[in-house]
Amino acid sequence: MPNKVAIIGIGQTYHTSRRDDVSQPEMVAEAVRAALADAQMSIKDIEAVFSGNMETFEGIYLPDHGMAAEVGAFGKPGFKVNTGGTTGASVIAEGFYMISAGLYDLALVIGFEKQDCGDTTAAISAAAVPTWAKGAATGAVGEFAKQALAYLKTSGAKEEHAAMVRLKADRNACRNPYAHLKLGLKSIDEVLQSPYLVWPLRLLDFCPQSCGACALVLASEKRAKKIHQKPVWIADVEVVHQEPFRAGIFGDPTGKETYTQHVACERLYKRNGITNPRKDIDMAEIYEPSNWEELNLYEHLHFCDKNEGWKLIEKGITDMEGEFPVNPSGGVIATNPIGATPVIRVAEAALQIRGDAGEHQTTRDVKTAMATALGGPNWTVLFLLKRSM
Amino acid sequence: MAERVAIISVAQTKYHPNRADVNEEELAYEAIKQVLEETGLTLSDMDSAVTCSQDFWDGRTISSMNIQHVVGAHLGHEDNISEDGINAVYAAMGQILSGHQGIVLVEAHTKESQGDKSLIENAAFDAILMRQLGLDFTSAAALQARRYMYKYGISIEQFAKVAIRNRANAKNNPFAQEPMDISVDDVLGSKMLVSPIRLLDTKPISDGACAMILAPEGKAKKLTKKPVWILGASNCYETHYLGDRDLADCDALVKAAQKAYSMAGITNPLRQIDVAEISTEYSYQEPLWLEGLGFCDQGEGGKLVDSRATKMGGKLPVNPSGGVLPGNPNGVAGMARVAEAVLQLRGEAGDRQVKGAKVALAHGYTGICGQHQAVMILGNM
Amino acid sequence: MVKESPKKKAEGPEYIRIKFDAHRPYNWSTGKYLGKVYAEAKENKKLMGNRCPQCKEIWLPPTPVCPKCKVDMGWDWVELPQTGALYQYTYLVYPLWDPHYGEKWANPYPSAIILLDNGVFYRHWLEEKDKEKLKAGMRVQAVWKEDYEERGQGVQDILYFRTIEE
Amino acid sequence: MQTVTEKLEGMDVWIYHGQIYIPNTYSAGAVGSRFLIELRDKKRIMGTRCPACNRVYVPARSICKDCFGQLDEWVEVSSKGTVLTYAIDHEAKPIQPMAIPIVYGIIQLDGADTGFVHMLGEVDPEQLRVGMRVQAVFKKEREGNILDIKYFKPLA
Repeated sequence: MPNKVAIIGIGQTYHTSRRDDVSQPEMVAEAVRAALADAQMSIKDIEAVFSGNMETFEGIYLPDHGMAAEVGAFGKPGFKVNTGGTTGASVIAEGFYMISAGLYDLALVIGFEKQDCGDTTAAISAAAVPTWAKGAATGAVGEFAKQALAYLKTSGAKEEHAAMVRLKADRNACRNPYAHLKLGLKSIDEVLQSPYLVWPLRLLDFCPQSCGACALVLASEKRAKKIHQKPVWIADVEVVHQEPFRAGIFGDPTGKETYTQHVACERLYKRNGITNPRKDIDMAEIYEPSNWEELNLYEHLHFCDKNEGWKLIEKGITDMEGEFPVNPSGGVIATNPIGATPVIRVAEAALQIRGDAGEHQTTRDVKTAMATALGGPNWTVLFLLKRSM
Repeated sequence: MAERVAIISVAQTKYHPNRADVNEEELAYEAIKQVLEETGLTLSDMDSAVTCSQDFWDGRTISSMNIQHVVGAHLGHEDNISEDGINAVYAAMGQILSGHQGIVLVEAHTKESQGDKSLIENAAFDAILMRQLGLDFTSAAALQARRYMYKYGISIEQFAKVAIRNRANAKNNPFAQEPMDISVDDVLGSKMLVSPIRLLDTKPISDGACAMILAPEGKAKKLTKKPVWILGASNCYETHYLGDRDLADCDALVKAAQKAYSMAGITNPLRQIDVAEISTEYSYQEPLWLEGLGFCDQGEGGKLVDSRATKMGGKLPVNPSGGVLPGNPNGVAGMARVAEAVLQLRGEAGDRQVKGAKVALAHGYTGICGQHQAVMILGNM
Repeated sequence: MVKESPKKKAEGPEYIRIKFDAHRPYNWSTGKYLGKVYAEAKENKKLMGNRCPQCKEIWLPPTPVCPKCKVDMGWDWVELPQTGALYQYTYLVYPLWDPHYGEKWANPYPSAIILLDNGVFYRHWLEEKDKEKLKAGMRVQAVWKEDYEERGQGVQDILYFRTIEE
Repeated sequence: MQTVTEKLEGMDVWIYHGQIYIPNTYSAGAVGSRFLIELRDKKRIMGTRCPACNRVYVPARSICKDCFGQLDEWVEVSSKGTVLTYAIDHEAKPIQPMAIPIVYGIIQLDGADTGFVHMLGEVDPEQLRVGMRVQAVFKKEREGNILDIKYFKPLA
């Protein structure tokens, strides 16, 4: 039997578009210190440090080396992971495996991105195969625009539904002290009147570029219970990758491919006896770079039937006070330091389980939560977190 | 932590100064194809893949997208490690020991010929304090070499001997890029790159790939007659700013080795280890790393490379394959050391075989002056 | 290499930022599979894909391993039709920084997914820039660069797809 | 927009001679900025002292690698120091700030517990040795970066 693994320390920086007051290593250090403080331990207790970001975003080769002293990796084992948007999730997965394997009892996992260093859209465009897709670059925005268009045409949703998702995200973000964009949107008209980025995706339909970091302290079962009164257990992890789509990069615009989300959640639900996700799981923090993608994900993650995603938002089911809250943190559309984003999803889900989410604590008592990550050519990583195991 | 983890198959491409004829996926697949053929497994049999590539060298954001299909990642488990490939083997070991994954494919590739070495390496230096000085890994290595020479009285001739022995050993290695017979005069007469490092003190630009299949004990025994066990493994970070380190010592390697040794029950490395494959991109690194690995005391590395001990037939043959100096790409180099150690333990190392090798050490490093060090102990018993 | 010197702000602490302006050159290889596509485009104005021996699916860009069956593709090539239907499209409203061109750039031609007449999806651009005239399902045809010397650029040997009346 | 491709001789393989070009701008942060501003405005080399282990980090750093504490005790150190190691780069590279040969050095400044990574100048390569005494030479026009120190030259 694999050893059980718990999250016993959670720390993140506040997220914003530009941080002149800290260097990249110093910014990451803020999250590490917060996580250590939450776990009530010092860096000396930590046995290994795993981190992840995307090098081209900041133009730093081997960035984990550059921050070794500042994040406490100096003199410790560890490595850096790079799997695109899912990077933060892959880092947690690797930390989870290492502790499960009995190699370490206490490890730090860190996701970070200081996007004021470079040009994120350009860096994402550099994900295209240069010998094949040079000049085809539309960044992530273009890819998600295509997805939005597909959803708009086939699901019966209207632009208003996407705007409602944005409104919900903003309402939630305004209650999250760490969130980046807190716009105080009053009506869906504000979303619908924002300018187009890449048609039909509007400025307010898409996530910002954020600077930020998030760190977790993971612990083996024998240490977790001693250290923290409210350990959150990582009950299961599912990683599903695939080759880049031939026609698109991030999404399958043809709608003919198998969605990694379907495969991932079917595997995860089956292993954990989940038959009705909205009942068996109490809330979810999902990786939705655009409001349209959130509607898509409701369906892909089987929170509802196909073409019904927009009904969930219409009925307020996924609101913070709703029957099945999704992204009470405000989600990715409010905050997106890419390498850190999946770590934040897991951190926020864990805070909900602990009941420590403060202003953005859901009304539903969260005993089981799901966190998701999305990246690369529609890769999916899922985490199932539990209060007790 | 239930079963032991075995490496059941390894493959390398022949290392080459410029594989312009292939892209990354084709290069990786050359190695992957061989491990599939040897084991009779297909990509569908893999439970997980751990890949190793660097976005800076592939020239592509999320560089693992290059090789998703050739590692069989379609709707499967894949992870990409951005350090030397030896750490990908380590990550795969962790996945298997955790009980969450079974058979894991590990792959590393780099085409150094397609990028600009100094521009890429310079981007690893702290942007505020060091990058503007125009340092790259070779100029930093020269700072380390000089400090090491000064602190322990090690000579350029001793470094030259390392360059000579590794290139000569490479003559027995069919994968080697630049096997050759050279003399001390050849080394000391070769072009000065960054004093004290000359052309023959370092490795040439190299392209290549390495692949492996790892499996838990139960499965491994069914899949191969010659499983090679990972007895111990660890890695460790040094601090980044060069002025904060004493470059003549390698504390990170000492720590990585101690942890790997304690897992493997090694108390006297020189006696208990039969062969060592060590990543030395620059000749000065071999004596320095041998000290860090505990094969001799601090400052005694020069004497060790002078002695017969590290030659073929010696007490501790070092790099029967020729190691990294005759040409291995970064990112692959350390994983290639693991592959060579596996061949030794399977008795399949051909002309470079160390007779009766039972325990082997593989070492890899990543970054400036060996900032990230990794050690793996392997055995065939 | 180092350009930007920090400007002093009137208020608050001064924070320094250091700018690096490095072009990183690469010599990317097509490899032999994609090279075959380049060759047929340049020499014969043909669009090629390779076919999986097992599932018979055609892959473009070509691949050495069928991603789905996870088997070796062998060397089986199929010429693709150069006409198809517009499946999906979008266009850039603002120029974005293109890391390969090294400048802000917006392709004036709308980016499109085209369903070729044999069912293969192909990503390219449309000649028609008027959004009002774009409609999913409309028929389009590849327009090649006519100058032999200008071809040899892979995907860009086709200028764009032109609307055709049928 | 024409790109440059080249066909390999004798085979259907093309090489695309391209680039990745994304400008990057890095924040020095509060501590790094103060260090650079002192160099620029006052030609002073500043370090920070760790209250726990008493080590003086030069250039000033915000976090002690061993104690992991925040460093906020500023100390000025001498612009004179001792060469711990050096290297002479004979190869021209696009990243270099000046013409080759460039002499790189790590210098322990008087009052510092760490080495300072920089360049050495006005020195005959034959005279270079570990342990030699050197002094910082500042640029006339200083911009607030590490190159505001031109190099370190031998003490007369």
